[in-house]
Amino acid sequence: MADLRVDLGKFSLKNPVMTASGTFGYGFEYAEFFPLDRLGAVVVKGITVRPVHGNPTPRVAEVSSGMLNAIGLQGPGVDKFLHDDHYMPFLKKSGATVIVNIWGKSVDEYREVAEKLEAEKDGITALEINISCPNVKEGGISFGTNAAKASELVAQVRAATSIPLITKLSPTVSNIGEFAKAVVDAGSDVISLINTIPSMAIDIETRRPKIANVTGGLSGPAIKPVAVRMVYEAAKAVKVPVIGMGGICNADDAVEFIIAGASAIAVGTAIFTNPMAPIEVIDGINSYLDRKKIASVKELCGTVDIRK
Amino acid sequence: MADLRVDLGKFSLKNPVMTASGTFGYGFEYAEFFPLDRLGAVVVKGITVRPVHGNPTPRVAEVSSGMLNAIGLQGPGVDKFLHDDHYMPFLKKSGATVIVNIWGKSVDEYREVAEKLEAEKDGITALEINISCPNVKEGGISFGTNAAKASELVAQVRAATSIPLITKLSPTVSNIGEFAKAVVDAGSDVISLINTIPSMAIDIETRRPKIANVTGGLSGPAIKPVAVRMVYEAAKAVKVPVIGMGGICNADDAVEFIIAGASAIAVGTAIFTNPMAPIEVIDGINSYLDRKKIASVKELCGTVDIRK
Amino acid sequence: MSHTGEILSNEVLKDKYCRAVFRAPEICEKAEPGHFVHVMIPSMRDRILRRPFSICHAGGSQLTIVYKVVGRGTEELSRLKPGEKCDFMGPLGVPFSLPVEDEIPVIVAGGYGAAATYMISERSKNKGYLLLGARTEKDLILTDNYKNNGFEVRVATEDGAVGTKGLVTVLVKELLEENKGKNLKFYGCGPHGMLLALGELLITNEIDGELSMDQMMCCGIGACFACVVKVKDNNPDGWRYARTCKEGPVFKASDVYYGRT
Amino acid sequence: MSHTGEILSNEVLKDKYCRAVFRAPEICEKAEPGHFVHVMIPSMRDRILRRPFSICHAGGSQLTIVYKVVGRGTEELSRLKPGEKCDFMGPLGVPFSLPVEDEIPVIVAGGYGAAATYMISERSKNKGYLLLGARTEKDLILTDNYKNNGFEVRVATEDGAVGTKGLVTVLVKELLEENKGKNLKFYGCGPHGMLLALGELLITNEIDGELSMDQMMCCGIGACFACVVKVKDNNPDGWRYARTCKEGPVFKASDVYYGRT
Ligand SMILES: Cc1cc2nc3c(=O)[nH]c(=O)nc-3n(C[C@H](O)[C@H](O)[C@H](O)COP(=O)(O)OP(=O)(O)OC[C@H]3O[C@@H](n4cnc5c(N)ncnc54)[C@H](O)[C@@H]3O)c2cc1C
Ligand SMILES: Cc1cc2nc3c(=O)[nH]c(=O)nc-3n(C[C@H](O)[C@H](O)[C@H](O)COP(=O)(O)OP(=O)(O)OC[C@H]3O[C@@H](n4cnc5c(N)ncnc54)[C@H](O)[C@@H]3O)c2cc1C
Ligand SMILES: Cc1cc2nc3c(=O)[nH]c(=O)nc-3n(C[C@H](O)[C@H](O)[C@H](O)COP(=O)(O)O)c2cc1C
Ligand SMILES: Cc1cc2nc3c(=O)[nH]c(=O)nc-3n(C[C@H](O)[C@H](O)[C@H](O)COP(=O)(O)O)c2cc1C
Ligand code: FES
Ligand code: FES
Repeated sequence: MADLRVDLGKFSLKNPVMTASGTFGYGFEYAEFFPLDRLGAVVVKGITVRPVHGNPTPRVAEVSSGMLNAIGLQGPGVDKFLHDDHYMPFLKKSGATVIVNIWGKSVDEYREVAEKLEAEKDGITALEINISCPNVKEGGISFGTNAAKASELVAQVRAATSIPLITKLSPTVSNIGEFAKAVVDAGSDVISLINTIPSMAIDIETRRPKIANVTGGLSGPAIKPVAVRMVYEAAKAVKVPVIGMGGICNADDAVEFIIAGASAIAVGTAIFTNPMAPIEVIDGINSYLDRKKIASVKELCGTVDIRK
Repeated sequence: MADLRVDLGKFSLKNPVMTASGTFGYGFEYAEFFPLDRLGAVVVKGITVRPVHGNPTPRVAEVSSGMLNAIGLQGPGVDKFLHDDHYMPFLKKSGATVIVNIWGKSVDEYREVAEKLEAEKDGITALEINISCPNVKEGGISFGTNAAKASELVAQVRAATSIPLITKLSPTVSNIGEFAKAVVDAGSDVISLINTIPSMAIDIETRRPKIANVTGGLSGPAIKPVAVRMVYEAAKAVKVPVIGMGGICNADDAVEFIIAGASAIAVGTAIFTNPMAPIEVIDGINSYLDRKKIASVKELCGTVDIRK
Repeated sequence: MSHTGEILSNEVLKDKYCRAVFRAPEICEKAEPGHFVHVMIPSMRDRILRRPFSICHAGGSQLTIVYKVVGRGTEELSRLKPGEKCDFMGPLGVPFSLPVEDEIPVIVAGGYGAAATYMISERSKNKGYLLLGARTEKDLILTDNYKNNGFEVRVATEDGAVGTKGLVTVLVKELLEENKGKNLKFYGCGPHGMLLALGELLITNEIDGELSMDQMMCCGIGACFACVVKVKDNNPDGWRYARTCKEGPVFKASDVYYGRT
Repeated sequence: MSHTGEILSNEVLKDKYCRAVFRAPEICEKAEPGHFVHVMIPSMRDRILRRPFSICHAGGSQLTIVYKVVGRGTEELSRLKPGEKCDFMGPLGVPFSLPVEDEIPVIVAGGYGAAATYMISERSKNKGYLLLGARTEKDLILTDNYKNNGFEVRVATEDGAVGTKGLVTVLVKELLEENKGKNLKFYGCGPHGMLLALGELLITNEIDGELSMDQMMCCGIGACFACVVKVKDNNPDGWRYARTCKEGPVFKASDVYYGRT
């Protein structure tokens, strides 16, 4: 039994496996599959200051080795999240380590969510700032692709809360390392990546986009090689821990991200295929470490061998 | 039988189906599969001013619904290309419409290649400037992600030749529309996209990158939704014709790109799976148009229906 | 929640409709009319999502689904042979409620909807009607099975080749006319447009009913918000998006939001 | 150039090695020792590249390949049943040249290399030697078949369980010692390191030979430059990258570049 604990600076996790925001609801929905406290952390769907309807349907489409989504951050809003039985109160009871993904249409909205969470931060291990949601036109994309705006956003959220901050980066940038540096300089304790890649699919019979929102974010195995590259580049660029995600389906995929430089990883789209995937990934990482006689998952992080 | 001719501004093609540079060699290699003059155009592998060894092996790796490559532009150099029997002389004899993809490590190198091709331009229908090859560290990526540098490059090549110019864009930018505009303003007659997406895969047994070059470009069905989105955005941004590529395997895929806004398309990685793919795509586009009672492929271009 | 089901038989029922029977005792035990299963079709590999199918019949350990071949997933499903296995999640969703007392069940279905509602005809103590709408004769399925369960079957086809020419709502109107004052309990399953038309018709006639609203699904258990439809709500907009996999697929006709925004 | 081959049989040969026989008359007609076929394995779907396999035997209309199960493709290949079909490109590449006059063929092989060179033992008019290297006994294949073709088989295993303990180059040195002055024609196929060692050894002994250099392939016909190895060249660097699929896989040992840059 290898040591699976990981250290993410201001906090640590019992193992490196989290769920990717938006693919695991609020935890509640998957609690009948496995105890939530087996996970490194539960990352909940993006929380906004007010309730959000989300986008019209169809919101998802299937593509080669992946899917597109434009859910549009439907959700209850932060107040309901904090107080309604099957959101935060349920998570607290479950014993899960909770990371709250937050999202807003403006710096103010982000700050407001952070303030409300700060006020009732008991049971919240970290906030993940989603600066990269490509689906909501009013701002998501501009924070995600403009390092100056992203820095300002992170600085404001930082000022609003003492909860450890993870900034989740968009893959739609030319130089992910620079971007990672910018948000770390602005006060982010950890960075996570990648979010989905803006994409499009068209029904050739109707000539309509397969997603009502026209474009949607690509996730799943199709994006894994892009994600591994970005995690590798980001981890080289910053000293803070990196959480990697994008197409992780099994322990081998997770190990690949860890070798590339991720301290922890998240399982997303694969949960739709196999709700037990996060647990199988935890067990599989352990087996890999045992087989390779590596005592702790920390030793594996960033060990990619690039000598020519 | 629908009218398959397409108009790309300064030149036109008998049908919209080209081969993607680097996946079809110099045409020669596929001539025993089908007559090259059946294609809209043959786009040859990137031609450089001097012969290039290319990268060490492994140069390719397979991933979910795609592959990574870092060939590193191995090739004979422009002089040999123009004069050695089985390059340009062979293509001329074959009756193929020829587009020459060009690449260099500096603006000067690009310009030199263009000058040499200009001097013997008989039989060359267009040049495709590859500003986006992500594999050769000395410059490729910086033209591809810096609109000012790309503009300067295009302007210099423009000054060196009267051959129609296609600029092939990198997908690694935040705003593909702006980028497309910049190169068109600099004198590009057509734009083509997307090139491969920089990616990485690691062998978890050896912890070595699966590509000797560490990173490689992702191509194949995995990138199709990203490519369709970028073609859609680029076609909206510029008035010149757009050539779309990225994961096209069959006629349905090609039709999807055309509906998104591509005037012509290129088949790349799919040729490795099925050498007859380009021909099947031509025939399939024709069948689609006939079935839909559309007289000409031009009518289909950019007809995606995005009313909400 | 996740079970492996071995295929016992998998055959063409009619034209593009197939019937697959699986050994899946745990699911059968809990299955109610309107429940669905979320199926991993092996051999897809480049397609990662499960496919949802209503439970058509659940007897002992044998689970039956009836599916129409419409794309990659259902095509590959149709090629599976006895002995091969699928992974199932289920039974999922909010089921139909069976008729009580003197309620006469009226099932209004289109396409595979006749399979999704079939267990009502098996389990309802009162006999009733199946009003089946289809584009052509080829989309009329299970009519004999319904008849064997004592249901009267009325049919409408758009081309008029069989039954009444036109939409199934014509049959609904006729039936309402015939059965004034009777305690009809309506059940609907079929294309979205048909269900909205049915729901509005019922509401106009001050009758409630239960509609099974099928949408593209990912998770199947309420976590991803892919599968929503509009339902009434007392927020300022008057509606909210409800997840058909968790809060549905069966909704009261009176809860569905028919506004066009 | 592209042909469809129906599987006639597909069975385990030994441990992880399998033998598949296809009906592929067009390929058999042209097949020579060292040629390969480039195979689309159906049912892969999320893996898009073909897989190259040397032709082990081509008799009449029956094409045989012997393959080791090492990953997704070969695993799926091993599951194909008689009657299923694969799409083939081939025969591809530059073949071995058969021994002429009094040349004694000496085949030096590792792993599946013994399959890739097997047609030499079938078609050479002179009998000779198979020097087979393997990690363990499990990797020794086709030895009886070579013997039946009149070849003397000598074996080296790294663990010494069978034959000489050590690398196959030990056997080569012994054989050279024994056969001084004889006209030996060397053929090599196996892991890259083994081939480089063999090539250098031959050159030191002023003998030439033919080496089949296998590399990861995409197109299989010289178009993509994925599959290169270094060969000598009279450019300033002294080497260039040659495509194993088109200019090889068989190269003269004297053409291969052994420099370490
Ligand atoms: C709760 C529920 C119950 C269902 N019950 C049945 C049933 O009993 N019998 C039956 O034949 N079909 C049923 N369906 C529809 C069935 O799920 C789809 O036909 C199937 O998923 C199509 O898969 P495909 O790969 O063959 O098609 P694809 O190639 O994926 O798509 C073909 C068409 O099917 C639609 N579709 C694809 N995936 C889904 C999905 N996950 N949900 C809904 N529509 C989809 C697409 O919009 C497209 O128009 C049900 C759907 C839901 C949501
Ligand atoms: C000209 C040639 C002839 C060959 N002849 C034979 C033969 O007769 N019998 C036999 O068992 N094998 C042969 N091989 C090797 C065979 O092609 C690979 O073992 C096979 O492609 C692996 O596929 P996979 O999906 O099972 O493995 P993967 O999961 O793709 O990879 C497993 C391992 O196989 C290697 N590999 C993968 N693809 C290729 C490829 N296209 N070319 C070379 N290596 C690869 C990878 O580097 C990896 O180490 C030959 C290869 C070449 C180039
Ligand atoms: C349906 C769906 C909803 C998502 N919602 C969110 C979200 O609310 N906030 C967020 O930061 N990321 C969201 N994501 C992105 C994922 O968290 C993850 O970054 C991405 O999907 C890549 O990982 P994967 O390939 O493992 O799914 C969502 C992804 C999917 C598929
Ligand atoms: C092996 C390989 C070599 C390539 N070489 C070149 C090249 O020399 N010049 C270039 O502009 N693009 C090159 N490309 C990119 C393709 O032309 C194309 O833009 C990309 O692969 C996306 O299309 P696809 O998914 O259909 O392959 C290459 C791609 C591959 C797979
Ligand atoms: S399918 Fe995920 S919420 Fe319904
Ligand atoms: S595999 Fe393409 S050149 Fe050899």
